[in-house]
Parts: sequence; structure tokens; C-alpha cells
Amino acid sequence: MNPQPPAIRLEILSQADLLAPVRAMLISFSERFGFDEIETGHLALAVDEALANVIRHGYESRPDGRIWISIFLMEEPERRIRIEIEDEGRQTDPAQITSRDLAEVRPGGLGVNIMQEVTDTCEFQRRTPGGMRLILEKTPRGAADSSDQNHAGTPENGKQ
Amino acid sequence: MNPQPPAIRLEILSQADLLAPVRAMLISFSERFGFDEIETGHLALAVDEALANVIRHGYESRPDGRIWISIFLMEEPERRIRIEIEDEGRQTDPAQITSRDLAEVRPGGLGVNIMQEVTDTCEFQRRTPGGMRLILEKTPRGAADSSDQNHAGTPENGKQ
Amino acid sequence: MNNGQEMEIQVENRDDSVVVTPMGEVDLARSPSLRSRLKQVLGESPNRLVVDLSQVPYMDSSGVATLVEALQQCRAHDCSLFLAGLQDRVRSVFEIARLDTVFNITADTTSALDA
Amino acid sequence: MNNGQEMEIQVENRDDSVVVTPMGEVDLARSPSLRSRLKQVLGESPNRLVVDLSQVPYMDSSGVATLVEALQQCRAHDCSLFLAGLQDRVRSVFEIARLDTVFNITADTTSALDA
Ligand SMILES: Nc1ncnc2c1ncn2[C@@H]1O[C@H](COP(=O)(O)OP(=O)(O)O)[C@@H](O)[C@H]1O
Ligand SMILES: Nc1ncnc2c1ncn2[C@@H]1O[C@H](COP(=O)(O)OP(=O)(O)O)[C@@H](O)[C@H]1O
Repeated sequence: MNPQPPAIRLEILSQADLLAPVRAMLISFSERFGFDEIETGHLALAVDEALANVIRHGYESRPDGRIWISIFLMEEPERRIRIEIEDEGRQTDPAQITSRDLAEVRPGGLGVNIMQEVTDTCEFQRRTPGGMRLILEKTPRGAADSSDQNHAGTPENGKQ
Repeated sequence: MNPQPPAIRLEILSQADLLAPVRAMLISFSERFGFDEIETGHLALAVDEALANVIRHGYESRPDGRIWISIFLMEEPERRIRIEIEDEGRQTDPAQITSRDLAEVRPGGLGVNIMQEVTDTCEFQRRTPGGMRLILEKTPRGAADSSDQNHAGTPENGKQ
Repeated sequence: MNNGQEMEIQVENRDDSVVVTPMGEVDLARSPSLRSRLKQVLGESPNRLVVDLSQVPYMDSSGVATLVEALQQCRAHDCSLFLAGLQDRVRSVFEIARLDTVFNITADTTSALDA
Repeated sequence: MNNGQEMEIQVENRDDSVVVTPMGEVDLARSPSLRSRLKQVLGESPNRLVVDLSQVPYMDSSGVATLVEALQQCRAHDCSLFLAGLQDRVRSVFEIARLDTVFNITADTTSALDA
């Protein structure tokens, strides 16, 4: 399913302080992969929300859980980034992890909404033997347009 | 020797494009750990030089080698960051990995000098069964202040 | 880690209004300190609370949730809440969460104080 | 990856001087493109080569080695090389490598062209 190894695989402890370094890495990485500034921000946000949920729900805010973040660059059938987030925490039925109705104004229940909104794929799975896996995928907007690989839409070309 | 698990452990492929994301992560991480801006820049530089050497010498610029970067936060006997960089590449006698005489002006041979200059510990080891391990350690200046650890001779103090 | 959780937050009183200015990214590590500061400020029953977000380059749903909670407390105590000076990335999070029409959002603190 | 290796480099001819301005971080991924651009520029035998580093926030030893190589080529061809507008972090790398006295380093491109 992922024939190539991940370009980067990160293992972090379930500590909120580590969210900022992971975001910084992801922003630098996805800029070079051809995502524009807004998409890059959205990717970092999606991963941040996912990790925050693992810390709060998967590990109930214990600081010694482990979380793995794997980043794959895929070219087929279309150019995209795939990020897998895995934990050994509490399992939840994927069908139960859903976004709430946003009409009601209350704190909480926004993370899954945000992740779904800013990515192309957002899929939760149970891992064997324990923990959860979340798969996020996103294609750069520049990737589809005008032909094969000339990346006319990437930001570095837009900057004169 | 490292009783606690690393706060972050990264696995990357031996590709020069991945140096920038690793630096970005490290800068964000070490800022929060109490390193000032100059020290943060130096840490990122030391790790960048170390990874560049693994890519060029350890893996002879092959893109499919794996490199592991583990970041430990140590409090005893003094507050410091410890970064271990491990590979499965060509082994070299640690005694042979030395800095050259800087009096001779020529390209190359600067990386090990730089690493030694900007860190407190810079130690190469052979890994079993293969590859190399580099241990870098650095204490934030703020940590020990006023007393023994003020690093009066490092270049950042020479400025202005 | 060091003091990564501690976030610098400026608080300024102007007549019966209070301007709260968090400095830096608001994520799961930082939102608890914003939350407790807002609670403290609201305890002094201001008529108007302005949260100046011009120094916040990044906010995730934990930050948004903190502000929604402040909005509920404001509504319960007849205090008007304004969010001022949102950077594009932060505004985009409010839009995704469909909260951009729920909050009073102004261009800057001055317009919030004049509103 | 995409075109992470490709670095934007501006080249401007002024009389018999050339000003080369690399844009962005110069690390192992980027220094080969700086190297080949400098080679190409030196092939046209300018009297003076100014490398404007004001747009370079970061440089590692692969970038420094690239500039040392350019210095050697300049010396062999009677071209004078200037490094202009170094940011503090980049200057610090030259200091660590004891190369800050080997290169002609000027505050900006104008002073390099006037020198
Ligand atoms: N990693 C996870 N492990 C277990 N349960 C989760 C995980 N992520 C989300 N959930 C469940 O999905 C619900 C919705 O998540 P979210 O939209 O982020 O809102 P919130 O976390 O504020 O409740 C959570 O309340 C939780 O029950
Ligand atoms: N990770 C490594 N694996 C094997 N040999 C290394 C490694 N790092 C450095 N070396 C050896 O140490 C020497 C000095 O390294 P360095 O100071 O970075 O200069 P350069 O890489 O430009 O030669 C190298 O030429 C190489 O022989």
C-alpha cells in the first residue's frame, strides 16, 4: 500500500509542547513539495488537530504515550502527500469519531471538522493490536493544472 | 545511559532536501527549551553538518539510506540537549574523522570544525553491527548563568 | 520542557473596557494560559473585552474553543466581546469552524473600542 | 521532491562587474545550483564578482565551500570577489571557519562595487 518508505518518520511523546516543532517541520517540508502558503498552513493545522486529539483522547493527557507520524510522497495516481498518525492509546470506533453540528456555538468538537475541511482524505482506522491510525492526504492545487510536471502553479514560480 | 526515551525521534532518508525540515523542527524545539536565537541557529547548523556528512560520506550520496535523529532533554548533571545521529552507512574510524587545519584556504573539511565549535560534546562512535553514531550535546547559556558555563570564547560573544 | 506552555499575554484597561493581547502561537500547549488569563479578566466584570489577535500568527481549535468559552461567559455577564486584528491564517480557522459570523470581528483594537 | 534543489539566483551585469544574488537558504540541497551559476558567471571573465548574500538567511559549510571554490577561481583569473550584505547567522559561519578575514566582506553591494 505504501511501496516506498516514508521520506520522514517521526516518533514523539504525547506532550503538547511537541506540536510546534512538528508543525515547523511539516511547513518546511510541504513548501518544498509544492504546496502554497495557505495549503501548507492547512496541512500543519490538520496534523496539529490530529496530534492534539491523540494526546487528549487517545492518551487522556498522559505525557508518556508514543505517537508516530509518517510522511509519504505519492506520485500515483496523482501527486499528493500522505501523512499517517499512529498511537498505542485508547481505541475508539472510527464511526464514532465524527464532526459535530457547527450551528451550536460551544467550545470543543471542532478538530475533526477542521481536519476534514482542509484535507482530501481523513480516515480513522483501528490498529492491530492496539491504538488508532489516522490517514490524511492532500494534493497541492498546483499539481493538477496545465499538464504533467511543470508545476506552473507552485509558489516559487509565482514570486517573479 | 539515556534512561528517558527521546522527546522526539526522527527517521529520514539520506536526501539533502530533508535537511531544511529537520532544521526547522530543531529550531522550534530548542527555542522552547530555553536556547537563545544564536544557540538555536548553532544547534541547527551542527545537525545539518552532521546529516550532510552522513549523506555524503556514510551513504556516498545514495538517496535510500536511513538516518535516525534522537533528541533527549537531560537535566542531570546539568540541563542540556543531547542529539544522537545514527546511520547504517560506511563505517569510519572515529579517530579519522577530524577537523582540518583552517589556515589552508580550500573548499571542504569544514563540517567537523563547525560541529565541534558550536557544541559542548561532539563524539563519533561505531555502531554495532554497522554504521556510525554521532553524539552532540549543548547546554543553554541561560541554564548555568553567571558561573562556570559562560562560554566567553565562543564566536557569538565576539560580536560587537 | 522549559516554559513552552507559558505564553506572554498583555492586559490593558481602558475605562470600562479591557484589551487582552496574547503574543505568539496559540495551540494545545498555550491555550490553557490564555484561558486562565481570560477567566481572571472576566472576573473583574468589564463592559467590553477586546482580544487583540494581531500578534497571533497561528491558532488551532484549542484556541478557538477558549474564545468560544469566553464568548459564552461574556454573554452571561452582559460584556461585549470583540476579536481584533486577526491574521489571515487565524481568520481562516474561524471561517472553517463557521464562527466568523458568531464573533464580533474588527480590523483592529481601535475599531473594537469605538464600536 | 519537487524542485527543492532549484534555488532562485539573480544575476546582474554592471560594466565589468557582475552581481550574483542567491535567494534563500544555501544548504547541501541548494549549493550545487549556486556552484554551477557561479561557474557560468566566472566563465565570462568579469573583473569583479559581487555575491550579494543579503537574501540568504542560512548557509552551511557546503555553501561556504562553494564560495571558497569561487575565490580560488577568481584568484586564478584576476577577478576580485566580494561578499556583500551578510546576515549575522551567515557571518557567524564564516567566523567559525576562520574565513571572515580571507574574503573581502562588505556591508552591501554598493560598497563592494565602489571598493
Ligand atoms: N485520536 C482519537 N482517539 C480517540 N478518540 C478520538 C480521537 N480523536 C477524536 N476522537 C473522538 O472524536 C470526538 C471529536 O473530536 P474533535 O472534533 O477533535 O473534538 P473534541 O476533541 O474537542 O471533542 C472527540 O470528542 C473524541 O470522542
Ligand atoms: N558520517 C561520516 N561517515 C564517515 N566519514 C565521515 C563522516 N563524517 C565525516 N567523515 C570524515 O571526516 C572528514 C571531515 O569531514 P568534514 O569536516 O565535514 O569535511 P568534508 O566532509 O568536507 O570532507 C570527511 O572528509 C570524512 O572523511
